[in-house]
Amino acid sequence: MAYAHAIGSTRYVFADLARLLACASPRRSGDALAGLAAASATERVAAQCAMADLPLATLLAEPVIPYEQDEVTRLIIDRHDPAAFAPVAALTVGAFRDWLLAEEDPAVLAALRPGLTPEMVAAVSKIMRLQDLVAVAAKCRVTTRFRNTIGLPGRLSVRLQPNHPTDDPRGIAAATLDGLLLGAGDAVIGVNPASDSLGSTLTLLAMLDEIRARYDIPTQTCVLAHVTTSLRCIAAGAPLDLVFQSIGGTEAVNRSFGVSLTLLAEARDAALSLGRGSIGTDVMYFETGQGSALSAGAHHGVDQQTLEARAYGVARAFAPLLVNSVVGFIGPEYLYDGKQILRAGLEDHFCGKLLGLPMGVDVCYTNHAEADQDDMDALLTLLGVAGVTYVMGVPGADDVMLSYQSTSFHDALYLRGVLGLRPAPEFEAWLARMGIGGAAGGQLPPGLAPALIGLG
Amino acid sequence: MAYAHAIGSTRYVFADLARLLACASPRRSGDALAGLAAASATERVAAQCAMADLPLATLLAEPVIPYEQDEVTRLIIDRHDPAAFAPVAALTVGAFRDWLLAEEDPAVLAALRPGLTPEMVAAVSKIMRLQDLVAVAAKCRVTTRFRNTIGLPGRLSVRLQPNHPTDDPRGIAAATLDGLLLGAGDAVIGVNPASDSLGSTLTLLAMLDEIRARYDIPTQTCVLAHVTTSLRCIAAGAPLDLVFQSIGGTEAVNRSFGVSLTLLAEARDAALSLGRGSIGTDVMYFETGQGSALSAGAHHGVDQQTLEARAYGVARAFAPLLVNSVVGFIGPEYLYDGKQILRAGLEDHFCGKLLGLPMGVDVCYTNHAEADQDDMDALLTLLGVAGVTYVMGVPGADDVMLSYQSTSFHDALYLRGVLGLRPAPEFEAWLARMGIGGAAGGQLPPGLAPALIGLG
Amino acid sequence: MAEPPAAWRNLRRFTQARIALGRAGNAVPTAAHLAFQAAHAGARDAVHAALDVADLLAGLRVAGLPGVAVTSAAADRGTYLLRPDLGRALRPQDTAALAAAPCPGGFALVVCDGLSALAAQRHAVPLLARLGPALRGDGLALAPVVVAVQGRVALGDAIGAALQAEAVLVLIGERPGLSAADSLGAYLTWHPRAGVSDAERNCVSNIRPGGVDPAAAAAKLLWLIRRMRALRLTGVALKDEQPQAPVAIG
Amino acid sequence: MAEPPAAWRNLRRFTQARIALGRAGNAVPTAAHLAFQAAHAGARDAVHAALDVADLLAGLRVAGLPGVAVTSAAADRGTYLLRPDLGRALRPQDTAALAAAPCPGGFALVVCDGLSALAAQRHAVPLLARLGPALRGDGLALAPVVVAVQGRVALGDAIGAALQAEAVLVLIGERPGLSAADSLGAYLTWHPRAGVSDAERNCVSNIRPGGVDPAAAAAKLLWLIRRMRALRLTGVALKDEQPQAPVAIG
Ligand code: B12
Ligand code: B12
Repeated sequence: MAYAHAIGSTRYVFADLARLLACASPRRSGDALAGLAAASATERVAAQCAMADLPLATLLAEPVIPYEQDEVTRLIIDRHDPAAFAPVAALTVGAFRDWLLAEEDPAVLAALRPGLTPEMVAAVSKIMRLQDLVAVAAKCRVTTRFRNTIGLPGRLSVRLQPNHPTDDPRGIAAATLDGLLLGAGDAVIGVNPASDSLGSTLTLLAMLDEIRARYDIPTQTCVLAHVTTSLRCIAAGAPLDLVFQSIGGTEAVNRSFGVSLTLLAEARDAALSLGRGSIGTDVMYFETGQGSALSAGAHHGVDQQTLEARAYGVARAFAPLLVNSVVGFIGPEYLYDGKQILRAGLEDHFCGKLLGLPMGVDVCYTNHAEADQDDMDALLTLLGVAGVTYVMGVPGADDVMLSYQSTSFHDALYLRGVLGLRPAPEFEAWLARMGIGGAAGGQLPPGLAPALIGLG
Repeated sequence: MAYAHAIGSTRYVFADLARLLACASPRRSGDALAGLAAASATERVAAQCAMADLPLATLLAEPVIPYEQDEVTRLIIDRHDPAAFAPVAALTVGAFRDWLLAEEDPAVLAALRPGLTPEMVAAVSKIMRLQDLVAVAAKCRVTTRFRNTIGLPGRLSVRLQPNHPTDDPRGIAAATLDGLLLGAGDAVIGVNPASDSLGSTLTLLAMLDEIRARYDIPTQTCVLAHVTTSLRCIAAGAPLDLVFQSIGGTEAVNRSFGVSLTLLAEARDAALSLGRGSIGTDVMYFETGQGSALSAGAHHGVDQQTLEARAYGVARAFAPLLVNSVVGFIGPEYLYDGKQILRAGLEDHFCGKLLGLPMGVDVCYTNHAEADQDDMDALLTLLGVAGVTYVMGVPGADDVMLSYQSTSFHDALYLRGVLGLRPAPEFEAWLARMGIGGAAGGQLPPGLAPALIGLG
Repeated sequence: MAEPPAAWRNLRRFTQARIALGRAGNAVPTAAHLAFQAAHAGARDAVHAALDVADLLAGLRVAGLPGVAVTSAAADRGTYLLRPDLGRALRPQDTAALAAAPCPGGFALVVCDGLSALAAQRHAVPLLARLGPALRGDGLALAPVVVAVQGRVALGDAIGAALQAEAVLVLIGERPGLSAADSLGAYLTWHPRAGVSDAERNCVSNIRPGGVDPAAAAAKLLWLIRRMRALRLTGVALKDEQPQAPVAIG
Repeated sequence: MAEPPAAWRNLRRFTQARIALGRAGNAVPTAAHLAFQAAHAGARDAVHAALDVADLLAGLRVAGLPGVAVTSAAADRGTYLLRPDLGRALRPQDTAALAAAPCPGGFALVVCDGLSALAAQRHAVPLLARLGPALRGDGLALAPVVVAVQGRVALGDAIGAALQAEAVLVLIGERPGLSAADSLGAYLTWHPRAGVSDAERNCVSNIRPGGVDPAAAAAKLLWLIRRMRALRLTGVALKDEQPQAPVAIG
């Protein structure tokens, strides 16, 4: 079906829902690359006006990718809960924005989740200003558990990301200790392995588990290998806490990542079978990012932000402990500069939270993008106000293996400092027990002696 | 004296202090227009490194504009207090940054003010990231008083800006009431007059005072006419609370504005003579903005951000109730886009606060700049975290007389909402008394009946 | 509450400002938000609209005011926006042409696109059609109206100097706003020459329907010009004391 | 504390990561902050460095590997950064040239600037000088090395297809980082053709001094290529199970 809206004497027509969603999206390089972006600012506003008038229910009735063609569409539609949807079922997208801004009870927002589809949250995000994305996300509470409690109000967790270009266990251990001493690591201690080697992955899993045990840290560890590698490690009896996987918003992009819904379910079952969580059973860790589907030629003419929301539709089917958008990581062909990264980061966080996910954001940029540390400070601070669940902690903000800049341990301290945020409660107690964050003196806390983890 | 720093095999030389300050400035169109900007990112970093190594005291010893040529330089140097400067007198600019970030006691920061010069705070701001500008400013407390208390911790005030293209008193009254009903007006109810007419200024002064009296609002009013017009109004016996004036950072730019230090002192004395403040005697309101000196050919080869800090040096000599930078107002030839406006807004706020001023920021942009509402939301939120004293409140963010976009009454509510900030205490009590902000119902609070101010 | 109570909405009749918008939480409701976005897109386009110089000259001619066209040293809109210095300078050939037909001791009139070609296009002729004859009636010698593109206010100084005029009045498009994209500003400068500061000018602003209408603006400018000639200066020392009908309020 | 205690600083010997930086309040101290800024300026320049194709071809020749040069459909760096689709496509004349001298069933080698010309310039020849002879020893027919500018990983698919090769190895410059601007990636693809997905490739990354040195990378790739030929596939189904020396920790 076609949609239209007139501005002044010009009537703008949008051939179908996908086209309308794309034209209503704030400007970004990826949609231009895909040939989907609005041609002018006025056309964009026209699309936003048409979008505002669209009944929310249409987004359920007219899937942007056909049910028959795509298992992600099927997942979204099959799991939609009409009873939960009822409170907003009669609203237009524009009225839904007003409703979200006016609603003050987090419980009401939470109850809505099973009734919302990714397309609905993407649509409403497109007619929101940054401040709307912040204000509504700040009202969403999502809490998850494995060995600690993530996502409580007033808390900010940090993924400790101690990567090393050769996966050297001592290098990774040193960076891990650095992060712990700066209060990071309550979301997860998670290493991106440089190599895809099974042997090296097993070594890292054992080493991380040993650090955690030696220092007695109430957190979880993860090696962010491909899910098939993680399955092999589980089979080999490795001490694996969380299964990681990059996912996207279409069946085809997931195929290009070598995964499917079936494979993810299998991996989750395998991880659950290990029973390693002490206070919870949220065992999955997902990463997403606008642009991946287009890059894989798997976007079906749908804009990248709507597809990103669909990736959250995938994630929420697997009760993840952590989800994050790697927003500035994929490159300038999808998000050109600091402005586009900032907007996308807040959209992603908003969409994920509204759908009920424990959303973190990798506040980051690459050196081929038009962005810098100031842009990151802006996004980081805005996300803090929006109640982001966790951010990355990379030594000095420079990932020496992935070659991009993310947030540092210090950045997380800044954010906790200016906004009065605290770590996950179990981790906070551990930090206090270890004597981290108190008067520093000239000594490391004895409980964190480097020798304990083989860094004599 | 020349300054230099090598990066890799290239040695970058900066002919003098003004050149060093300019090259160390983050990129902005105005410095490029003036021919003062660093030629490359690497040259900029080299200047920042040389700046970091510079003793703070050099910035006092080597004025960027000669003492003999400029009354602003004389003001800065004559009022410098070496005793207050002592705690940081031995530091370099780089060490001063570290000191500012580490110091946790607001009283220590406040005690330093008379020892700091505008050039010192400008210099250190140039080697700071956005997060540093936020974190340090958030530790500065500046409180001022006239009929209420502005700048207390945890508070955010709003200038109500009810402009009208023909200065129509009823139009202005209607916009004022709109703002009051949305909780704005505790910083000042301040009208920019469209015309420079003495008669019209007198009319507006009388009308604003009447609204204030009828509704019994604990706030102050202002017509932002030229200081010479305000002097005429005082002489004519008008009920004038605050004297407004645009100021800049050199004697010559002030001359182009038709003002001098002597004239400002005279105006302050005249306003004080009226004795209208109920709880305080802070009677001056100043506006500033990067680029004005360059525009007037009055910049002496000094970069616009350093000159902006010097404008604060002027302001603080007159114990103002309010100061604000109109950061995005002057135009893209000085601050090109959202990114440059964002950075400059936080620099201005930081410099003003560190020097002890009650800094507000006009979070705004013009339609010939590359900026939009999202950029404003970002700056507004960051300023909120940085503890901005006040922001503007313009109906629907659209100033129908000045033709630019500033923050709306709603924007201020957003910021108070997400950060838990409250209005000035006296005004907060008045809002409660009037029944504003409570359950709205279908009625206006009777104490605010439009008929009371002639809008029957 | 999305919609405010009627007594609040009724305030809208007093001003075009965006008042009584209602609330969605703390935010502006969707309809008002999108109306704002549309206005922003329109205002951005208005900045880039070009002045139809021929049409303007024709209009002036009809009003009995001959005109000549010049271009500032800013070659295009992109340059104009970033280089106010160029927008204040005449191209050498234009300086020469103006200097070749001076109007010593006369009064120079300039119409300039500034930031809104629309404003100059719409309101300059109606204003000058009233002001021109009045000035002539006062015995002033009027130089041909100079229609300038890509100009700033201070371009009038260069023009006035080249014409050897006693004073110059620059009508210039003000920055387009969301609610009016065609607002005209008028700047009056005694003794135009290089290096005049803004403290030495007077300004009448917001000339447009809904603002100061061209007739009122012409009357105001006539008052200011007469006073200027009496005092032999413009700027902060020349105060607008034109008597006004008192407006009652309260 | 600006400087952390010695036991903390000592950790630096285990990694090049920016650890033990100390603190200024919650922030990184000035020196570390500015070092970071300088590295950022350098890395941004590295993105724009150009590949010296002639020099690279000469190096390959010395290593006994003849080469040919091609350019992707992305005409310049600006286009390259925004148009990955063009970086994955050959220009028609290059496709024709390669197809004119095919290597049916052989093994294609591609060296590509990618995001770091420096990486390709420095590490491709040392790596191929080891890998090439080993592959020949395994009996593989090597096509001439294709040196490609403005290329993406999937450009190898087009090259491999044009050459009718059984498999293709693309050595490509990885995005420059603050601590290393010359990191090389190696992507191995069985049965190259249009539409191969990344799930059907294997990758060896971080090839550089301080990362995986070219000799180790060559050994790893040799292992993967042998396994690929045994399984007749690449991608997630081909796991790197090359035995490794166990590293003790704890
Ligand atoms: C950007 C990136 C991504 C992006 C891809 C962006 C896009 N355009 O679609 C995202 C976030 C989606 C991603 C996902 C994954 N990535 Co990745 N990625 C990178 C990164 C940082 C840069 C790639 C690059 O610039 N290449 C060079 C440019 C010039 O060429 P290009 O044609 O644009 O690049 C293509 C390939 O790099 C490809 N790609 C990206 N990742 C991977 C991973 C594998 C195994 C393969 C075969 C291809 C591939 O995506 C690009 C577009 O097609 C590299 C590390 C690095 N510094 O190079 C890791 C890297 C290649 N990825 C890695 C991994 C493990 C993955 C995942 C398998 C993680 C997971 N568990 O799901 C997934 C799935 C990859 C897949 N099969 O598609 C590893 C590979 C390790 C190894 N030795 O095999 C690397 C080395 C990083 C790391 N050490 O963790 N990745
Ligand atoms: C930008 C601006 C400023 C900027 C100037 C920026 C710069 N480049 O230096 C700043 C913030 C510094 C400023 C200061 C003041 N301004 Co002012 N300003 C404007 C604004 C919004 C736009 C100007 C514009 O775009 N002009 C058109 C472009 C194309 O030409 P331009 O050559 O770039 O513009 C020049 C002039 O506009 C001049 N200028 C700016 N303000 C004023 C004021 C007066 C009285 C004069 C003669 C010239 C002048 O500055 C520009 C550079 O030289 C106008 C309102 C409007 N919408 O037009 C108000 C406006 C012109 N300013 C006004 C006023 C009152 C002032 C102040 C006197 C306020 C005060 N109490 O100190 C000061 C001092 C002015 C002076 N003598 O220099 C009034 C004039 C009222 C009147 N009828 O006289 C206006 C109409 C706004 C208002 N109603 O409040 N202003």
